[in-house]
Amino acid sequence: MKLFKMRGGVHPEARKADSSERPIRILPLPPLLHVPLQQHIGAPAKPVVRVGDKVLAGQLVGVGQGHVSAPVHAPTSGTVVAIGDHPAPHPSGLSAATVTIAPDGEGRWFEYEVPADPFALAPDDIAARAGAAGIVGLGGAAFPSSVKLDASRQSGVDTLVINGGECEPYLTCDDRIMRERASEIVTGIRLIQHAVGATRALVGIEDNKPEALAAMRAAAAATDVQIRAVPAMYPMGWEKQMIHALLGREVPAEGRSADIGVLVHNVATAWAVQQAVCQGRPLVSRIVTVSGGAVVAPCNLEVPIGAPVQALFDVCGGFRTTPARLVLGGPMMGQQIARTSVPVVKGTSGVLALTQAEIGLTRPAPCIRCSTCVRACPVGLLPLEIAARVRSDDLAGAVALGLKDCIGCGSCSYVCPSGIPLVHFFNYAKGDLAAQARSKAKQETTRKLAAERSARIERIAREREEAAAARKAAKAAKEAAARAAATTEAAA
Amino acid sequence: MIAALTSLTVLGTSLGLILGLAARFFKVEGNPLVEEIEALLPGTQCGQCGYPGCTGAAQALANGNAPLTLCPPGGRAVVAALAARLGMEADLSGVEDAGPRIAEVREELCIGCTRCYKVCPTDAVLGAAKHIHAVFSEACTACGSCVDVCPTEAILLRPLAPTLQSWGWGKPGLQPLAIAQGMAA
Amino acid sequence: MKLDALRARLAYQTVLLGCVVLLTSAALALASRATEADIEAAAMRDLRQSLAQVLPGEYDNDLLTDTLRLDVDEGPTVYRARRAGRVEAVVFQTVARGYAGPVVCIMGVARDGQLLGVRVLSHKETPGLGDKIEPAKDTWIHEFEGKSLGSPTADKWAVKKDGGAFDQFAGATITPRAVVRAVKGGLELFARERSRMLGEMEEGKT
Amino acid sequence: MTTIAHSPHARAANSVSRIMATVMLALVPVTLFGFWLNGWPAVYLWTVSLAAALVGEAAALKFQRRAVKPALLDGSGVLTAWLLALSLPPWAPWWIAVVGSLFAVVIAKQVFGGLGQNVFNPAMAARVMLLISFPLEMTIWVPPMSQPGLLDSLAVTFGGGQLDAVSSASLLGHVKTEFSRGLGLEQALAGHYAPLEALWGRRSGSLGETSALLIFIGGVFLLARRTITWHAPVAMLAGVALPALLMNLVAPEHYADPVYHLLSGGVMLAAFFIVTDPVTSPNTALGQLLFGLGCGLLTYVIRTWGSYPEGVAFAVMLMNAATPLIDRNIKPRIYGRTRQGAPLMTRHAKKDAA
Amino acid sequence: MSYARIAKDGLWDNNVVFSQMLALCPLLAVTGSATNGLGMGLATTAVLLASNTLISAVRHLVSTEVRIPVYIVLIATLVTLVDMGLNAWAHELYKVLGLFIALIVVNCAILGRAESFASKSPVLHAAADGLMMGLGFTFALVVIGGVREILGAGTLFANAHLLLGQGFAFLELTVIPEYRGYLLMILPPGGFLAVGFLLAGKRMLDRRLAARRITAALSLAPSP
Amino acid sequence: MSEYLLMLLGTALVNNVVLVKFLGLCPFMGVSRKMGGALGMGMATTFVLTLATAATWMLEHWMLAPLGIEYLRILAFILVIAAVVQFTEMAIRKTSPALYQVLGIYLPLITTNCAVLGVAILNVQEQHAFVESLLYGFGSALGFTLVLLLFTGLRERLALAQVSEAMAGAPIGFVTAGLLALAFMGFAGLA
Ligand SMILES: Cc1cc2nc3c(=O)[nH]c(=O)nc-3n(C[C@H](O)[C@H](O)[C@H](O)COP(=O)(O)O)c2cc1C
Ligand SMILES: Cc1cc2nc3c(=O)[nH]c(=O)nc-3n(C[C@H](O)[C@H](O)[C@H](O)COP(=O)(O)O)c2cc1C
Ligand SMILES: Cc1cc2nc3c(=O)[nH]c(=O)nc-3n(C[C@H](O)[C@H](O)[C@H](O)COP(=O)(O)O)c2cc1C
Ligand SMILES: Cc1cc2nc3c(=O)[nH]c(=O)nc-3n(C[C@H](O)[C@H](O)[C@H](O)CO)c2cc1C
Ligand code: SF4
Ligand code: SF4
Ligand code: SF4
Ligand code: SF4
Ligand code: FES
Repeated sequence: MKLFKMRGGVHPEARKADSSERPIRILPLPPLLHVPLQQHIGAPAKPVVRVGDKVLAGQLVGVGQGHVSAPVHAPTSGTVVAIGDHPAPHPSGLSAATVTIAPDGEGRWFEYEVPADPFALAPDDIAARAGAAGIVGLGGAAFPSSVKLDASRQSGVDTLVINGGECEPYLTCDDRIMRERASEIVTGIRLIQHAVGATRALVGIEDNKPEALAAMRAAAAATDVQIRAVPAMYPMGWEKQMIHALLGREVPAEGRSADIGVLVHNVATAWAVQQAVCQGRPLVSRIVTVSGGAVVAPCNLEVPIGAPVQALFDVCGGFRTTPARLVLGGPMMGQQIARTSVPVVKGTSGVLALTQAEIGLTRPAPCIRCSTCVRACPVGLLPLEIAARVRSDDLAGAVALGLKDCIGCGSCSYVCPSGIPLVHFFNYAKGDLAAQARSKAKQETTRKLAAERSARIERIAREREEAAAARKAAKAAKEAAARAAATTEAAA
Repeated sequence: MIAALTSLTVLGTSLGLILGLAARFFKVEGNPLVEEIEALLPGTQCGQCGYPGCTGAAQALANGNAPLTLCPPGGRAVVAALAARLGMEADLSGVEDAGPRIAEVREELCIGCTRCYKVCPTDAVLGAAKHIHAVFSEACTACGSCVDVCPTEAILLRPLAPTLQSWGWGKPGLQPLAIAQGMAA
Repeated sequence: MKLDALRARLAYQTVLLGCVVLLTSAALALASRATEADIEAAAMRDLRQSLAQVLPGEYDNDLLTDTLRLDVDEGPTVYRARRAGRVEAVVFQTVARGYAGPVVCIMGVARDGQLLGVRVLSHKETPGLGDKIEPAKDTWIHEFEGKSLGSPTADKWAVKKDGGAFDQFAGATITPRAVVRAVKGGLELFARERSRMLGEMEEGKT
Repeated sequence: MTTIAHSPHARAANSVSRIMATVMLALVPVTLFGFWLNGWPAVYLWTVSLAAALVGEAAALKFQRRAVKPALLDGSGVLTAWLLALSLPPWAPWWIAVVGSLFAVVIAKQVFGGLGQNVFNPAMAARVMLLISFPLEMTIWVPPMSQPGLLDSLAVTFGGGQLDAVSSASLLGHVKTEFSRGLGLEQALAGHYAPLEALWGRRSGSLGETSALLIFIGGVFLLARRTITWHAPVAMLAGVALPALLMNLVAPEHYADPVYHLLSGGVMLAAFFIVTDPVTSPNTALGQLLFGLGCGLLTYVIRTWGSYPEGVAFAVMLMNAATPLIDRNIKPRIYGRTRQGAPLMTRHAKKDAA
Repeated sequence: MSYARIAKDGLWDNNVVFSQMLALCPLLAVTGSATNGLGMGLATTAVLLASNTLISAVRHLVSTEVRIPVYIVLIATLVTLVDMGLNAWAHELYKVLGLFIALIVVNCAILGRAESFASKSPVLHAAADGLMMGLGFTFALVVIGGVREILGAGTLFANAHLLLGQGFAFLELTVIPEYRGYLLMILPPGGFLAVGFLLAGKRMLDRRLAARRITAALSLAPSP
Repeated sequence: MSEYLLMLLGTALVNNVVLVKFLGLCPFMGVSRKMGGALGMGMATTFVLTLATAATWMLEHWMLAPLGIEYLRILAFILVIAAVVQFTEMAIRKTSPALYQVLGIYLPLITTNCAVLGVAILNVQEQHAFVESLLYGFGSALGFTLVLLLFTGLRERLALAQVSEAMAGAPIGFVTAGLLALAFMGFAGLA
């Protein structure tokens, strides 16, 4: 079996053993669940329940609006106690529209129709069911899966790649789900393959997860789903890296994997598709890794969406020491949060409580142009040059060097001996560019409005003038007529 | 002496002739730059720059008589675009980017005089005579014209609060990022 | 304004530039007339001064007009100094290959083959190292005065490092070595062409 | 208010000072060997260089109102002075070291904004400056193992004086002198050069040009620690050796063989410690190859046809000047793009085009 | 524009070298010593004064198409006149300043002043501007020459008598006795370094002066 | 042939117009902030300098020398150079707006680039034949372009560096030029 050589990448300390050896536990229901209406890329969902409504587990509480969006469901049965702003799991600390549910503890499920033979369903029906179940990519980007499935089917993909890379340190949720729920995942994979009409399905798993590899191989033995080991390195889980490692194909810049006939989904997404199609269960919970040096007993939990992060730490025995940093996701790309009251959402793969020793050096020194970052970048960028331009506000220069191709993987910052927050520079610049684009779009609108207004004012003025002229003419005509009448009269 | 004078004079005369002819022959009309620059300006003709609308501003810029930072509604984006087009280095430090703002009508003060409705260059003020006016946020450029004409000071320019969509990371090393105020749990 | 209309005319450019050039070149021509003689005199003075440095003593002819060009290859121009019609000394140029390029020297040789003086006209040696050949920086160049081919003997016409009689500079042997060799070459040239340089053939004829 | 840090929330265990310390460690063997070979004056000179660099750097930082301590502690100034000291004639007077170190850390480095901001290699800039300003002091060498006592050594370094008595020439200087006397290569080298001796280092020269072997060992250590990559060193050695081989084949009586060129002068030190300076060299592998090659070629050209006996420092500075141009034009290919930066053709686009 | 303003511009605020960054070639080439700088400066001042006056006088006659040739021909004539005069009557100085007399023609500053000031100003203003710009340039040359000479050779105004006559021999100073010389400063690189550091020095001085002016203004303002 | 090559190298590197001869410094300092501009200036100078050396050579040998009016040399040379420059500018502006964008604004600056006149005069002084003159002019222009490009690269990098306020911009530019001149001294003795 051929694997293709990759460039760039780093080898951070994995720290996975802390949590990978404990089976997945179910998180006890917390007193309140805060379910944000936007947990995905795209437009937020619109609430369809009111305060005081009783809801069942899996019942729709928000419908997606527009093309790229996803619905939101109640994680358990209970009462809607509030619809309003609640702190979002986001580094800004800002709030977002959230439906708060008080569980009744009964866990009664809303009944969805379950097909007898899921593989008999039409491909677009599978995508529709995944969409109705609110499934978004669980690999991190949280992109609505039905959109991806539909688009892939229409553009025609030949290969389905299932991403079991899980290259982020600490995180083991994909590892555990592959060990414990391999057959469901394989079914999910086959469903997705069926939904997009792919001729083959490959699962790429990093070779540092032998148990997961074994479990998946066993589950896939009777099917034509192929399980492949890929070398462990960060960011092997980046879909383009995974595609390159498995297939040797390169996705064009500014394009998507579908452009080269590949669809990529995460293993947990495949499991969620199986749940939705075969069990009629919408996406209302996910596996979350709780880990970090400050946590007493790291482990993986199955968590209802909306559970506050604090509840997860509590189940894991609380903190050993005061954590220096709380992080949602992995240490390489995850986001720091300031409070433990924020909820777990569909895209939350892990919650980490890190100590200062784990975070490492923070005080930045000047760049010594050692080009370690250049060697680490999997995209082939020059992080030091881009950052220098961003620092001196030369955004155009940064873009010319490929700022927009940066995937924000953090490899460069990780290896930089000077501790320069390179990715921070890039994301600051990307935010600034986005703001500029927004204001430009707005400028276009205003320009149009201003033009319309001046046209209108001109028209009104013209009409007024014309009216005046007409009046004058009429008056003149009348007078003339009057005069004529007078003369005729006089003549008469 | 004679040779010197004649030869140099002939040289000078012929070069003068050539240059004169060349100037005539190679004459270039108009300045396409002005139009290009005008396309970069917001086009609201609000006059805050001190020129009679964006065309005047564009002309001044093309002649190099105006700073890149002349247009307040354009903010940093316009400065950057102008700098790129004119190949100049923009000094962004002087540009006050108060962040996105929007006009807001305080209903308790509005008397429905329609003056703001008449001046708004983008038709962002809605309402009719004797009725309370409101601002259509998508169209408001925060130019402030309405603020100036309102007889009861009912219109204010209010900063737009950041949302999850508009929020962005601050520049590292300059402003250590802080949690939005009033949210500390 | 009338001038404006005029300025736009094609002929105007032509006439303007022509006039300006005419006037300016006339001015220069006049100035050149006025200064010509002085400039020439100044140039003569320059040359005479440098010749005088290697020709101590009084001579009664004008060296600048009493020259001879040897027809040996690349032969230098020889300036002759006479007293009472007899050539008492000659001055000519010699070029050494120094550390960083040619070192151009002039040397004055008396009738009897004794060196009257050597001066460096131009060189590219390293300042602070090789430039001690300039009399302004060091007295080394005066070492040559009074020397001749016989004294010191031919094998001593070298720097001390090479077993000769002349000093070198600490850390810079190349420059003095080259100058010594060039001066020796000049003396040898004089010895070979002595009679022609001194104009003895002509004298003999008369 | 809690400040929120951007990802990543982990860092590799490395730092600037650790890198600098590694390089210094690699320099220890050759430095100690040089001390042994040249005696106490070399020790004094080395000490004065380092001290002057520290003082100069601190003063420059103070003057610019910048933080002094972190900049001094990163070790880059010390390393610069160390490399400069390795390139000086070991018995040079103390003020040579002072002027050189100050020029290196103040003018060639701090004036540009300090560590990482300079465009020319500070040690090499200082070495070139010293050579053209004080050619006398910079071209006087001593025979190996002429070791004065502790006190006499003080007189050598601090007293200023009677060096002529012991002066000798470095190999390259000697050969250049002999050439200018019109001697052939063979005569010039006779009794002055034996490859084996050049390799282990018992000969005249600066601390950093005597033992090619110990420098090589230090370089291999740095390679093993991944402090440097192989590209620039190998390219530099090739840049010297290839033209030397070619010219030696064409006219062996005039042009020395590659081994002579590799083992003499500053080539070894430069290849492993100087062209690898991260700050002033290109930041891609291909760029570093070009940079090293350029340094090697220029070194050979200046040595062979120029007026200076050794060209390493000039060559490094010239290539430093070309580094921004190299970096501008040689960039890694971005994933999903052609070398020119256009997106790769997709299946669909290809179909459309067809 | 007042004459005081013109003087201040020429000497400091808008100094040819320190602010406009023009006339750099003669600046670097002849500032190996203060004396050479002084000579070059004075020659340039003479040309600047004459050219500004002349060009201002004929400015109404000149049309845009041949503007630059006409100006530069006038300047060239003046320079040639100076060249001839020096060669004939001040030959020693002529030898020192050599090629650079000819290059006064293209000394960018002269055409620069012609274009930006003389061609738009009345004759007297233009003359004053020429004089002040010239003196400012001379000042810069002497300062840079002085710095390079002191650091490079330890002397100041060496050989001034060749330039100004024996009466000025008293200017010749040995600043650092027994100095062995710092060649760098006399060689080309030293010229660049000296100009760079002097520019930075002027900038710091200007900033300090501005700060002092502000504090002075504040202390004058009536306290609330 | 190799003689000509050596001459080209000699003028471009060893006796570099900017760093060794001190000619053309104003554009060297003024147009070295952005690579595009520097490239334009380099190309424009190369074009004009080569053309001007040819024109002035003819002027010298066919007019000034035969008539014995060498004292009008500066006048005649500068006149021709100015005319060449201005003509080139007008022609490019009309015929190729794109090229004008690149070169246009730099062309007038060349009239006052003393390298052009300086090289023309040096050519006369060194009594070069026609082809040598052309090579000398072209080599000098190459040398000018080379150091201008190197220097621009360095300055672009310095624009991103954290140079202290007092040194930023022109002062650090001069210091860099000084170190560059130091480096070029290494070419001494070649050719
Ligand atoms: C047709 C189609 C359109 C997509 N549009 C987007 C999009 O606009 N934004 C986005 O982030 N991902 C979009 N995706 C999903 C991406 O291809 C990718 O899976 C997702 O960005 C997450 O990838 P990553 O986490 O490796 O970056 C789309 C996928 C398909 C198939
Ligand atoms: C740097 C980086 C690392 C990633 N690592 C993983 C990973 O380890 N596992 C994973 O499933 N997705 C990972 N992703 C996301 C994938 O690129 C891709 O979005 C995902 O596999 C698509 O599947 P989904 O739509 O089911 O989430 C990573 C993305 C990036 C940019
Ligand atoms: C920068 C430099 C400049 C030099 N300049 C000269 C010079 O001008 N004249 C000279 O004879 N040697 C010069 N040399 C050559 C050396 O000093 C050479 O080693 C010396 O001439 C050999 O002489 P020695 O036998 O006295 O050591 C120079 C060497 C260097 C490195
Ligand atoms: C591998 C390596 C090589 C170095 N080489 C040099 C050098 O040649 N010269 C120098 O001044 N500093 C050198 N340094 C130190 C440091 O990069 C130098 O002080 C910076 O150039 C100052 O900004 C080196 C550092 C490393 C890690
Ligand atoms: S890793 Fe850090 S120090 Fe090294 S080049 Fe990149 S940004 Fe600079
Ligand atoms: S964060 Fe961006 S620049 Fe840094 S390594 Fe990842 S892709 Fe490259
Ligand atoms: S301020 Fe801006 S938007 Fe308003 S008129 Fe001037 S240029 Fe146009
Ligand atoms: S500020 Fe007022 S006038 Fe200006 S756009 Fe907004 S609403 Fe209209
Ligand atoms: S003085 Fe030479 S270019 Fe300005």
